[in-house]
Amino acid sequence: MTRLHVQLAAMVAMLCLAAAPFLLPPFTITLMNYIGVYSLVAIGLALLTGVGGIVSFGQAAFVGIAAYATAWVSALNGQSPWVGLLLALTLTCSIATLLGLATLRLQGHFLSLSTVAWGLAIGFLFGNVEGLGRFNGIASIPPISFGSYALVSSAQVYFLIWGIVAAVLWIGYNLLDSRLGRAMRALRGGNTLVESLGISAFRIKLLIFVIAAFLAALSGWLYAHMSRFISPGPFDAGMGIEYLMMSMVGGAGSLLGGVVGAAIVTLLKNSVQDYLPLIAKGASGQLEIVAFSALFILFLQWARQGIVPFVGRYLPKLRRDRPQPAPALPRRAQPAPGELLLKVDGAERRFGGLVAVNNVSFDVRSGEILAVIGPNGAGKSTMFNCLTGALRVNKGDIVFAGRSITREAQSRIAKAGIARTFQHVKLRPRMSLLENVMLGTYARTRTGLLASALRLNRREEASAQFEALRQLERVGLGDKPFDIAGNLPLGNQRILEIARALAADPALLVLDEPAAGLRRQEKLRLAELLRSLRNDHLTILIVEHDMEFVMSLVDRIVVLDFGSKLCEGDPAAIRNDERVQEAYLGGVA
Amino acid sequence: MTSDIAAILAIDGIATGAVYALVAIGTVLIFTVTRVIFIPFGDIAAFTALTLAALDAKRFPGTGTLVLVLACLATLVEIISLLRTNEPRLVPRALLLYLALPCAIVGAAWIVTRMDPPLAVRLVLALMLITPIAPLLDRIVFRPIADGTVLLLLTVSVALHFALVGLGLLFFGPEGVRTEPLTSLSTEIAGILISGQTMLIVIAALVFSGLLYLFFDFTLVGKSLRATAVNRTGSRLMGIRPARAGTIAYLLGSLMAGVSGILIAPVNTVFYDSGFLIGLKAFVGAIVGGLTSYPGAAIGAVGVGILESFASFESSALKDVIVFSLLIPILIWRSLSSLHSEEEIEE
Amino acid sequence: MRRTVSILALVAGVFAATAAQADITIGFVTSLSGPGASIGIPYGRGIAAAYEYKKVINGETIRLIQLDDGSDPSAATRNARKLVEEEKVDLLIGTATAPSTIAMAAVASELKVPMIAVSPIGKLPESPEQWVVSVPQPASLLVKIVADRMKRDGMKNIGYIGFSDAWGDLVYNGAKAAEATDDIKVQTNERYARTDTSVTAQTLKVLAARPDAVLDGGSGTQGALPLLSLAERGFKGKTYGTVALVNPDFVHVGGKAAEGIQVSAGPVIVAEQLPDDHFAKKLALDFRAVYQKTHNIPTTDGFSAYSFDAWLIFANAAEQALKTTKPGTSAFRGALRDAILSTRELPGVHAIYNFKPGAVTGVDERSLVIVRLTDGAWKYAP
Amino acid sequence: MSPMFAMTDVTVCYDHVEAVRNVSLSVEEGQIVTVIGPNGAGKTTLLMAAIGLLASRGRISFQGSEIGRMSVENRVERRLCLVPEKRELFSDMTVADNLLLGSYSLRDRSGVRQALDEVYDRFPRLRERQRQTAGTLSGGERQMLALGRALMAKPKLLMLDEPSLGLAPLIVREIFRTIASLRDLGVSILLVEQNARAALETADYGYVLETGEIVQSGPAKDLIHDPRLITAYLGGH
Repeated sequence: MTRLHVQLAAMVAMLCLAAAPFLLPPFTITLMNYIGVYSLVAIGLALLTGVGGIVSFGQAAFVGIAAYATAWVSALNGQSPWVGLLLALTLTCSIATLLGLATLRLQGHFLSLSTVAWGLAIGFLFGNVEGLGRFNGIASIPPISFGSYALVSSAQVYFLIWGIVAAVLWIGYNLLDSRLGRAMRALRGGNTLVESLGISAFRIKLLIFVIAAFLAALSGWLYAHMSRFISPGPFDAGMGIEYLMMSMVGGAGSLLGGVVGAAIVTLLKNSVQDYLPLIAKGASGQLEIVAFSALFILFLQWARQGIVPFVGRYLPKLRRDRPQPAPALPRRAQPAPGELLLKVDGAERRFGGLVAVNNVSFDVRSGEILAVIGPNGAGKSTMFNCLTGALRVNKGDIVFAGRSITREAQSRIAKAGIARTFQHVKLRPRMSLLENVMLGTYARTRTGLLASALRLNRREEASAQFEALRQLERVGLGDKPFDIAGNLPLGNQRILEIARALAADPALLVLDEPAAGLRRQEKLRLAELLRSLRNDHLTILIVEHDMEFVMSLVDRIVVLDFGSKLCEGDPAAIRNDERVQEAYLGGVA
Repeated sequence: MTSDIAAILAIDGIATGAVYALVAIGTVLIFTVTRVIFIPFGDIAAFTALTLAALDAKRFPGTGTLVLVLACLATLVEIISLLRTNEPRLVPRALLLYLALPCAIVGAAWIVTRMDPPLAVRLVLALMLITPIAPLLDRIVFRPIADGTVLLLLTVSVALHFALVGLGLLFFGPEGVRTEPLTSLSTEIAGILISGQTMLIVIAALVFSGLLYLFFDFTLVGKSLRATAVNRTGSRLMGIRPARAGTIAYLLGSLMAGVSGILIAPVNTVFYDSGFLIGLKAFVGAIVGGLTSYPGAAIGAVGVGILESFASFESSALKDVIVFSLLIPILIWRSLSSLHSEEEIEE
Repeated sequence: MRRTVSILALVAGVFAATAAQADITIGFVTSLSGPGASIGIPYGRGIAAAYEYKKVINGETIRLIQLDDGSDPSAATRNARKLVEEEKVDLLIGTATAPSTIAMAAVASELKVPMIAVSPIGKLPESPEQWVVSVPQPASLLVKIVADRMKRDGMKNIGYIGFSDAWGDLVYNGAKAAEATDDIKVQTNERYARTDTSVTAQTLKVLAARPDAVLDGGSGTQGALPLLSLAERGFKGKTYGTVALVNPDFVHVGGKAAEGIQVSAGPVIVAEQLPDDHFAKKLALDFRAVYQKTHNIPTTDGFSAYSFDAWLIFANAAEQALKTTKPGTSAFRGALRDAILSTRELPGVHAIYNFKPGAVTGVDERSLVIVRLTDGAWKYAP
Repeated sequence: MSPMFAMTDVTVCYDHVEAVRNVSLSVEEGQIVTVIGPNGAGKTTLLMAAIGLLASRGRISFQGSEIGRMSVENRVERRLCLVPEKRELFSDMTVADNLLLGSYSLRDRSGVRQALDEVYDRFPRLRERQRQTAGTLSGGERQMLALGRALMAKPKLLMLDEPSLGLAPLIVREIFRTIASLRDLGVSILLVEQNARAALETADYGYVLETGEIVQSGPAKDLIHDPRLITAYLGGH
């Protein structure tokens, strides 16, 4: 399957949609309107939950804010629904921004729970605010109109709703296929990963949160003018959960899944209502919700990934062309060889009473490979995390390329030119090798939200793709750039992390146990690669246990023990140091 | 607000909070052992009250039918899974545990309802009828997806709640019930009248949380439950069966929810759908304890009760808005205080 | 997306096939689940009894389709559209909660189908023509009658405590409106949710206002909660309420605390105690009999009777409309609407109905009597 | 006499891929048997199948009975224990509780107290840290705890998955010393290791697993001098 096929399929789908009102009975069109309106929220959730990993139970509240805003403007104050749209979008997005600022730093399921909290609180609010019709709601909301042409009937609103849905899908897929989209897709890999690529995880989360709220607002605006009556009910916690169900049924993470999920849930509810009375006469009303919930539970038990990913497995793979040469991305001015690049001065880090790093100082000079070794628990990883900003030192100073990074955020340190790999490999297993490496180019590219959404980023994308391919080739993984990263053996995953780090064009490469779990031959190849990088004047800082690997590769070694620096010197000196022998090597090496 | 009113509100809040606390402790228990945020505990509590009311009215409670239906489903699911793993020799055991045992309880209830039993017997019967529900639901709904993410489990749990509300309406009808008070005693402390029922609620909450604490810290079974919570694979390698640990947790949790249902039934009208808000507020309390600490959950739940009591005095219409809005600062505080331990794990 | 469309086409095909040909088709929506269920279920039973009471009009059989809206206005809207667009109903009747009823009414006006609302809807949807009428006594009238009684009983300061939902709003607004004419003063506006476990705080605030009497704006069983709480705190004043409280579980749960409460209610509630010359007596007894026959339980609430009256109004109008038009056509719907809007002095079990264009309700003070709860039973208190 | 533990023609599928194919191996009473091989050869998969965490085809017998279809818990009750590569400790619980839970599968609780003391004597560091939670331990201490916890179950056959992974050379030596001393207590051991040299130096018998299949086997002292193995895994010093 090629791009052309996909475009063709989209065209056919659009045509079918456009023809629907002329072929299908009116109630089906009414149902499709609901599906379209719900889809918008579900697409937002697919982005927020499936892509970004932020599970929100509160989207119905955003829909409600927008619906009430536009109802207040148009029904109570007699303004045009278009003014209502403006207010709905600005109000919802501002509230989402405030909520996001307050809650998006929360960890794990605390974040989801906070969405339950504000979802419920806002939901209860609708019925209790004076001037919004309280529990009776607001009636007589005018229809949307273009000049004097009012969209009153189902078939008339239909085109507006599905036009918006199609546009949102197009924009959504464009966005996901941009540098911002890749950053969003990386969010589920955890803050440390995202930040290490020079991406501010918080800002990306906020962006994705506001986008989801924006889509919910759009849905709320359409809902208010479609049903022409609103009351608190459709925006309560139950509906928030239903939206989540839609996006999960369709396949969290798939935008199209949002539409499919909305369709399935809506149609399922409708057919449960139609067919249940035939089976259980008399008690059908009570059993509707039971049947619906039971079907939903069964669905989650059997197809957890959702429909679209499930169907996608049986579709032919999208064939992609190898990236073509393109203008190079801008490069960083590298420091002169031998220049002082990194200076750690009296670093100290405590966890409660435990001093993990105690008054450690060392220098790294441009163009050298420096190893940090020491027994387990000596504080190597903590030291590394302090260097890269994942942790803050309690005392001491870290200077990189002449500027103090002691208090800098992780993403800013990454941007300054420190790229790292992880002891426990942090890749996006579902993304291709190429996309994983392209993540590394985030800080070297510029395209903003609007340009990404409208697909105006093609030149820069081509450059980033070509750069990523170049780095893959450099580390020896260039032959299958579109393979899925999760399918690589562990050894190659570590190499892939190095390629990603190189794509950031770093001044200092920080490697955390790169040889762990590698076969002997692979270790030899890795050492070869690192030597060649040194020849290209890249500076490398490495933590490693394998003495053979370290001794034959590095220029200098720093030995840590119980959080303190034991000694420092060239490999030969370290090998013969008695303290090192006693604390660490135990006469093996 | 005078100090008198404040005292009355505080006592009222503590009593409500104690009810939430029992449910909150059950929620924490299930979450730690099975990673399921079991929203339907509120429903279990409400169903207990409705069951007791039916027994009081000498009617056979709908819970009986519910248990029978669930028992049949669970047996079916269990037998299918046994046949799939090629262990037909375990089928008789499954029949005994999942079918015979619940049926025996329902049968006993059916016989006893025709004999006009005293209150104590009715209480025990209500609890016995209610406790199999959650373990059976666990077998039917959660065990097939036990390895899923917390989110998947949570979503299923929410769906299950909706199903239970529907079943509740079917079995108990739309009207609410209120049962006879367990005690008519009351006492006066510092000029404030405190009903025996309120004292009973608080005492029950204290006793049950205390027993649970002892169970977890001083028995091997309790520790094995905690171990399952911390590391499933690890506990299996020790020979601990996660499914059995889950069942024990569900039984204990249902018992807690059941007791809270019995305690609220005389002081408040309970409907088939009263469970949701009870469950949610208990859940807010549980979060105060980070979903892991029992004392934390109990304190949090009582806090929610008191907050709710004062909030409804200030602005009764906005009281739920106030309660749920306050969750956000609590979450931020929890999140910040748990950040530290996450860092430590990284070494 | 293509897939979605094909599924839709399939579903649509099924729908087209099920839209059967019947004589007169009535679409009835009620809340069989959700918070409105305790009212919605009696509505459903009432309509079933009414259907038994009169199945054929002028030789035309009636087809009744019932849908559940789960107390959700969105679902009510969807149901109404489904009934009109798919089942081609001639008339809509529904539903249990005020927001859902308003939502349905908007659809009825848009699609030009007459609708008889069984819940109070306050005001008409904006529409060039009127398509909707409402059966129940408006809350303002319900409260007005109670306020008149309060005045007669010499009450001045009134405490209000009611549900934090649409019903609570309606009763409160009614009481505020009665302040002008009945010379009473509503001192508090306390609210509680139907699912609340305690109203102690609200009760304390009501008591702090030192009212002579308390007006209970709750409904059903949970309407007893403030009465219980007031009794517990030693409130000695009179209590008042509306017909929404009239159900057996309220009496059971309220016990002693609810004793003596006076509510305004439709005459059907105390059918047996009515004087023989009362317009509702015979009809109400007929209704009770047919209800007993249909459901094998006695009727005890006022809600099922609204459905019954809605049916009577429809039957009366249909007789007129059938003279000139055929069911299933837009002409019939129009004629039915005109007939409904020209209903004159039609007795029901709740009221004598007189509809006219521009007014949503068609009842007057004859539709309400005051009943008092005495020894666990509702007693006619003229 | 049949061996105490034997896998015969065992095949394990992982996502439709045969990660282990027709593997047969056996452990005699009181032996240390090692399986060496490169990363991704299927060593961990093999142990997971042996304990029952992964389903397998073929026969697995232990002390004369077929256990291939039994649940993990039933196998553990028969005193077949695994120390997995990821250790799988109860990180939020204390060292003492971790050890105590090691004895969960024992019906006879009388010897538990003594077994605990024995573990503390073997690993004095654990005694010092018995009130600390397992999550706060260093890598070496965690491995000691994992070993100690397995010993609390009084295993007849102990399976160790990469016990030296990620540990400093000094601690690696201590771990292998402990393994050797267990044999003297009569515990049979199935050891999976990447650190081939150390493993073969400790073991009696060795198997080489490559891409899911056994490609070579023999007494450990022979394998260690095999030229092919030296170039592939052992390397020069």
